[in-house]
Amino acid sequence: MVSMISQWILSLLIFFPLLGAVLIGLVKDNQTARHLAVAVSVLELIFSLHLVAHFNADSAAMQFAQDLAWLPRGTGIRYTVGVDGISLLLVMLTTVLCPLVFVSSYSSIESNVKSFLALFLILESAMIGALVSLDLVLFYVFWEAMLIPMYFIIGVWGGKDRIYATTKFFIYTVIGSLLMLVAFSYLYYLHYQQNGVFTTSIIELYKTAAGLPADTQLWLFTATAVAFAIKVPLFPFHTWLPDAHVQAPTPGSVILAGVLLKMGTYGLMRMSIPMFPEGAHRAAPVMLALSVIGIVYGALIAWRQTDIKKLVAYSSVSHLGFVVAGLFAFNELGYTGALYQMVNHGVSTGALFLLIGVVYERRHTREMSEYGGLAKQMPWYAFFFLVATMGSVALPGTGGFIGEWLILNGVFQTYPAMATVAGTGVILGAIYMLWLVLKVIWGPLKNEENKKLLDCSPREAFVLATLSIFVFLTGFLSAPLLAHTEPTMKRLQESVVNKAAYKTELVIHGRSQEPLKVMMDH
Amino acid sequence: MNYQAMLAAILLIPLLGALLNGFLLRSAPRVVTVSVATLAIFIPFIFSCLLFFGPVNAGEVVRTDLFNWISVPFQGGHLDIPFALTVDRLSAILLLIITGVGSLIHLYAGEYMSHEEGVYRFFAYLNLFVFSMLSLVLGANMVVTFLGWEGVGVCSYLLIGYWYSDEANARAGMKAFIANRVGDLGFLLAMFMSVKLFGTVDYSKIAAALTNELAANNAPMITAIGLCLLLGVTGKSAQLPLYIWLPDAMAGPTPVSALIHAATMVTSGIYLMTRMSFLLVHSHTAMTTIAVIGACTALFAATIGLVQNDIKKVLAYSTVSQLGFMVLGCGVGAFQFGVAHLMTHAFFKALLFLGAGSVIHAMHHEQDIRKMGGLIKKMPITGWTFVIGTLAIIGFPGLSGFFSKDEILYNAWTGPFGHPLLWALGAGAAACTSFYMVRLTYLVFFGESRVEHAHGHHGHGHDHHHHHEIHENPLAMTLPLMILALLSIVGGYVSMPHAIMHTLGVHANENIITEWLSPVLASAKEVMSAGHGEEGHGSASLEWGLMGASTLVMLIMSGFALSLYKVGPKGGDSIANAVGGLYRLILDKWRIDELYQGVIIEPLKKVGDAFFKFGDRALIEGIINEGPRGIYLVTSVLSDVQSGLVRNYLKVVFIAMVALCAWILI
Amino acid sequence: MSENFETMLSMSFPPAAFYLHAAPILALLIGGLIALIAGVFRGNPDRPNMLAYQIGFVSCFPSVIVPLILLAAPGSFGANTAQPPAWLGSGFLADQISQFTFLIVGLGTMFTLFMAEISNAGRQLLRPELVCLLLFASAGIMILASSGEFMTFFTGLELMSVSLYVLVGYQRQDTRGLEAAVKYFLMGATASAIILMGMALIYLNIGSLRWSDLPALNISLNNPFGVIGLLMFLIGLSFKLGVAPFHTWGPDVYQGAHSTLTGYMSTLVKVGIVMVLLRVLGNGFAGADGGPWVAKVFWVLATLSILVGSVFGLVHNSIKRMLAYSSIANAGYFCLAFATLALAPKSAEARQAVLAYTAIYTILNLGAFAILAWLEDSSREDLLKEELAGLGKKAPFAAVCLTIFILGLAGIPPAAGFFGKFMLINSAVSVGLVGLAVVMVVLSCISLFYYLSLLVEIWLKPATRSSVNPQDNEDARDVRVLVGIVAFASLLVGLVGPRWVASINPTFAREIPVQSNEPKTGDSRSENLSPAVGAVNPH
Amino acid sequence: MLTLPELGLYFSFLLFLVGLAGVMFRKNILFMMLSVEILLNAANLAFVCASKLTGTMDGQVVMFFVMAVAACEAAIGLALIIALYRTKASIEADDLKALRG
Repeated sequence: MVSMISQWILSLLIFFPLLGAVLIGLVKDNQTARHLAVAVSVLELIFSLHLVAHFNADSAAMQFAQDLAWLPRGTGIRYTVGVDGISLLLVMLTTVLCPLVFVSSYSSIESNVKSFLALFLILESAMIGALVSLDLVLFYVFWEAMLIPMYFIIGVWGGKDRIYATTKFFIYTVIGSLLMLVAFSYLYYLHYQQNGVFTTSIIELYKTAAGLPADTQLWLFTATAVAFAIKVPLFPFHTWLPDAHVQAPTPGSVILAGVLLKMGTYGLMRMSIPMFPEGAHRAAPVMLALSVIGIVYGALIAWRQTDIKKLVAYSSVSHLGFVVAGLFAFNELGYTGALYQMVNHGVSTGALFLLIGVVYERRHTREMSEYGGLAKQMPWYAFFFLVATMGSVALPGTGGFIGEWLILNGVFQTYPAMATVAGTGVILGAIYMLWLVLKVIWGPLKNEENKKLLDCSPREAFVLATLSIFVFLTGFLSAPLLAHTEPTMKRLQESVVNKAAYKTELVIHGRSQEPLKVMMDH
Repeated sequence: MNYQAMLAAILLIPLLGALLNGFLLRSAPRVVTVSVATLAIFIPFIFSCLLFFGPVNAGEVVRTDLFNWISVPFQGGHLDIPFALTVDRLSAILLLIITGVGSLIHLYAGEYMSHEEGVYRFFAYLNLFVFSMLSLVLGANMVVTFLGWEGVGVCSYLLIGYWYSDEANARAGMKAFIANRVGDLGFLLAMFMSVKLFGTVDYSKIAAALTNELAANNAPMITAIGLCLLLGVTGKSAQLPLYIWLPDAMAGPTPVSALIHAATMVTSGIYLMTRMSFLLVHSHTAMTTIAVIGACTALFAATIGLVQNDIKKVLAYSTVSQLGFMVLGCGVGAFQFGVAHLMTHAFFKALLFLGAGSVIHAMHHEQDIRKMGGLIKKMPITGWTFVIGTLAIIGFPGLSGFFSKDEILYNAWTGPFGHPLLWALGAGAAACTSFYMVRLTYLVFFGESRVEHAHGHHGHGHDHHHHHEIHENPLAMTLPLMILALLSIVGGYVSMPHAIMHTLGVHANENIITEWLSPVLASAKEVMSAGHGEEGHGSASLEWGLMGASTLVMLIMSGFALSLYKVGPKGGDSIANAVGGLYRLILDKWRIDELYQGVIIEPLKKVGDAFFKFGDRALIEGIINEGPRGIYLVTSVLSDVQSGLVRNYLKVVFIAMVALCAWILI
Repeated sequence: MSENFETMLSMSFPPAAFYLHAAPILALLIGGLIALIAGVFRGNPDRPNMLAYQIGFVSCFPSVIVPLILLAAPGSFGANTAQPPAWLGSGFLADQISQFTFLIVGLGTMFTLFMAEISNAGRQLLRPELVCLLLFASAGIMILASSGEFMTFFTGLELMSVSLYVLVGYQRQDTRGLEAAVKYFLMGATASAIILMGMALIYLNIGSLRWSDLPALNISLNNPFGVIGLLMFLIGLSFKLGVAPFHTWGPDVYQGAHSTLTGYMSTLVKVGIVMVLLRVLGNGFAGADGGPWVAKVFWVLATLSILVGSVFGLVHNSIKRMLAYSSIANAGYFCLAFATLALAPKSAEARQAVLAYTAIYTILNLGAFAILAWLEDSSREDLLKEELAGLGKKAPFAAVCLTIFILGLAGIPPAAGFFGKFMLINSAVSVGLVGLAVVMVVLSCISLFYYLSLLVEIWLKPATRSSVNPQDNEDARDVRVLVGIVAFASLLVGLVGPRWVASINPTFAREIPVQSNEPKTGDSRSENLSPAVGAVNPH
Repeated sequence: MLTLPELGLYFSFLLFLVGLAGVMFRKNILFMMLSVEILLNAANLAFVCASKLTGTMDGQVVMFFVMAVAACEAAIGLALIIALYRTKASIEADDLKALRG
């Protein structure tokens, strides 16, 4: 039974939200639809716990794998899914954030509720799909499929300049992903030339790609890395992010910051680096330089924003700069830190966007100057705000600290000067976040309108409290969490250091199989 | 007895107290809140005593690994960072100070904050602070220490901004946090370097790995670690150039100033340096820099203290100055006296702050010493204990400050990294200290009363039943004063100079503190003596001479201050007028804040604006937006080619056909 | 050498299998005549004629049923799958490519007829002549796609073209339609002449009209007649396909014709032309430097098409015109496959990619134009972009379907278009045309702007006074059902469709079999990739 | 020395160019249509000459087909011109510019 579940669990996780979306289409009443969405996402969370419970933490293999025929056999394009240490944490992050987002959307989304919920469930489906795909084409399909719901979420439920923002978001992302598509396509044929078999299996292509000449690797790396860098977003591809965040409705911002941005770094970690280790080595100084510039640049700009959401958006640019820097440190500290930081950023920035949403719903403004002294009127709100801030500034005891510490430590081992410059991001991060807190939470309660504000409702408090608990849990439970990723990180390091192929295999309910053999069997 | 569990309990009970007060007891009566908070510190104090006099006294090191905190593969092996606590002779001293002085201050604060609403928040923060401070001190590796290091920063941030309704307070908190963060970066980098060099951040493992050979081969790295640690120290222990936050931190409630900004948090830099002494002593550059920074800070802050009129500001600059002494002590290699001064300073500075708090409390938040005077008659306990504190800090012979400060000054001259110039700077600072402390004490407690009877409302949720009569505070506030006064008198005997020891006929090789800390400092000593021949190029006569000189200076400056200010606060005006510009400069704290604002903050803001305007908006957005717009414009023009005329269409076809043929064939 | 002609004469009565394989064409031709005759005897010639419509509809049945049978059971009726049969010399190639085209054209014709029937404006058109012309045009397309030599090809081309000239100008009162018809006629006839001249020159070179003799055509640069002949032939076909810079007629004609017909023209007509190019290029030519220059030509054409299609679409407000430019851009994608075929005529990837993209593109474009026609029904001809504002609220179902089609045309997965484009790009990359693939992909980003601008109007803008108000009547329900089916099909094709297309044997009749994509034993198929020029004896 | 079929071939090229010039430069639709006929006839001539040059009959058969097709085209073209003339009272090609851009 368990092995049966293990075999189908990923497909279930991918398609269950889609089913939910269909069900929501059948429901008449908005409130019922909301409950239904929450129920679906909670069930999804429960399903995903199966992954945690049965994940073999000693293995770097792709577990819970499923490998089915999809496109014509000769094309080698298959429906292959599986999770390893990298994707496990991110899948869990997704399934944890989604129910919270649905709960928060009770008050933030008033119009077209059903469409919103359905789109969001489709988005969840696509996100999980992208995280577990082990086939380039499948990955690409999910990757682009994430785009469409988000396009509408920003475009329909967004703020004043939503159309500009969402179009920009869409076009930015598509330009990048098309480049990635060409790179994949080229790789696909290179594999065919070498082996006489077509395949888009990521696991197989690891072997081919790592053996390519350095120049080819560099080109392919660049094409894929640009696509992912846009999604991250890495300086100088970041300008879509502030617009998208500012215009997106609260749930959209949360999931954008919480999961969608991580897709970029996940892509770098899953594709660009292990596939083209030689190319990655050559590009590493540039990528590091860009991420370090991004850290400082994003932080300085964030400091000077007057729009709360924009501030947090630019802070994401800075934080994600850390993640990318960690990836290109080329040691386990960096990778682990980067992966961990993805999770932490999702939690703390997600919380911040929810917090912004709470006051935005009450006051309909995001100007810092409109607020001030909220601690007096909304003590719980202030508390949650502080917790999220502390998570964001990477205070020891929060997960952010462990992430940033590992990243900076990792970068320092290879590029001490870069790490030192990046380290100033820690100071600047404190400056802009505390500036935000100063202007919003502390100070006198001057504005008359703020004197009538209600503190967090139980529903809001529940969501925020959950995230706050996660902020600290990740700060102390990092060892058990990271234990799941350890073998994967080691493999990654072996592959990158030796500039050799990244080796992994599918584990299909208990037995491990070479994907090629599976292909022949079918 | 299970000392490991006890160790864990010492750390966790304050955390429990904080959580209880912060969440469960939000609406509990004040007395419950205060009792819970005080007990949460007092119980660990008892445990600390047990530890101190039990295994630590016996020379054992108690260590407990609570859980595996960070564990990542690294360079083929593993970088394991357990959440480990350890108590040795160094941390035991701090443990006692933190929990002991902490308990007294909690007791005091319960009364001091009696007019505030919602004190649960205050006590939750305070307990959380103690938790952080304990993890700083007890951490067996740098990361746990760093948890405490930043944790105390946050608590300090929250407590400075406790009265957040005044934006200035919140700003002061923010300033403290950010200045600390700058230092924290140094600490972080030091950690990364030790990971690079030793593959671990555990103090004992680093100590074991650091051989003379390794140090010689990696001299630049060792120096870099030392300097980065120093950066951390300048942040947390308010040294030049990052000291600027500490005076502003006085915006917090006075018990906070006593506990955090005098007795414990600010001294964590000294703790850290002593903890890492085995490494620091390998680098002459780092040690010298530390000493110079310490000496300069001591003098620099003392000069500012000379002219301040706010009772807490004077004490704040005094704290900076005293911390400078401690750093100087560490820098010249006399770590044990740095720690000794840390301890005595914790006693007398906490005493002074609490005394000041007592005055402020009685005066309804009046802090200007020009509006005080003659208070000793109305508040005898506060007054006399304050006088004891003053005598201790200025180094009146026999009191604690005298011993610890003189040992530092003596070592500044003769220590392994000492230099007479350092002594001169220190002595200058000591002279200033005598002046401003006597000035302060005299203006507050003696002479004519200048108390105004109409007070403005100093909000802060203060209730409004006016005590027109200034009177002594209740026992909960005076008891801590008395205990601390006692400690300020006797605390210094642990670091009795050799010369005096010999005179008194104490037959011990070393004074108590040196003896006590010898296991901690053994390797450092070894390195220092290897590097500098026989330790101590001083002699008993030099020691006596220096002692005499500083006592003389102290007496002269005290007398000078008394003679100036016996006419009241205007006494110094003649001198002030004589050196007008300089006076105003010092009164404005050398305008260092303005300098930073102008040289760092504002330019950074401008850079941020420029990045936003020119980088994001103009350049990147320009390309992003104008690109498509350009295409659109060009297309609008080009689409006129599609003129609608068949003839033209056919011409296009023909031309294209000819062009293609020509291209292929030619 | 004139074996073709002689065999044609000697085989005056082809076997029964021929009639089965050619039943779609014959049914359409006969049906068209019957519809015309029925119109003569019944009713007012100026009013919609349901009988003709029904006749037309029924005539399409064979073109759906027969190919389905033949594709599903390739071995039935004694057909040899490895070497498909051909009759009438090479005039009718009964291979699976033909059957595939018959199926698409048959379904497309039915769809067009149906769409005409359920829209008001369409019913106005629905007279016997229209049905007749439509069926004839479809028959022409089928003849085009199944011919294996120049003469049948030209007959089919003209049958199609002449019918279309009339169809475009069919609304006699509408000056725009007439203008479009005249333009189409003048330019189309010129293009036919260019094709003809090209044919003559090729014939001069090889002395045969059969395409299976094309491998004897020396197109190396020292033989200018061969080069110019082939070039003229290809240019003429590019013109009919609407490839830039020979696209100039396209936007005007598409805009002038009724949307139902525009949908037909922009899809099925292209299907026929594409198949011709596939068959011509798939034979390969002689001459050492032959393949590369043909590929170069298509390189340029592809780039120009995608550029023109993407860029010029930006500035227009007329949806039809925008879709016209979109179809030019898509024609550019076809050129990607043609460039591949020029280098590797036997490339199974390229052939399958062409087939798959044909099917997908037809579905998407027909669907989009159907919705457009329906919307125009309740508003006016030639809708502007702004008039779609708020459609998402007013007609959510149609809006969702239109969104699927638009995303498909833009090539965003999981809508169908992605897989078509993916296969095309793959095939191009497989012969080393990486640069072209990058250019195509990058330039097609520009077209995203206008595709997105449509989505913006539909979903993100509130309705204005000028925006369309689709009627909700019985017709609307029919439209919903029909378009819904198409949208679903496009999604289905997007997810599993290429699987089916790839099962089609892309071998031409009268050709050495091309090994299909199915790896029998995982063997290497590298011989398919090598240009097949060597397999042909030079003239 | 060119043989007759070769001469005919080159003449057909000339005719083709004339036809092309006609469709490009004439403004009257009727004349444009006539130019198209010239184009088709040029191709016809080319086919016949090619038939002679290659010694096959296929080209001549094509010629007959093309003549038939040309007749159809002419019929359609004239019908369109008449319809156009009825609605616009003009058969100038330059008047057809409602559809553009």
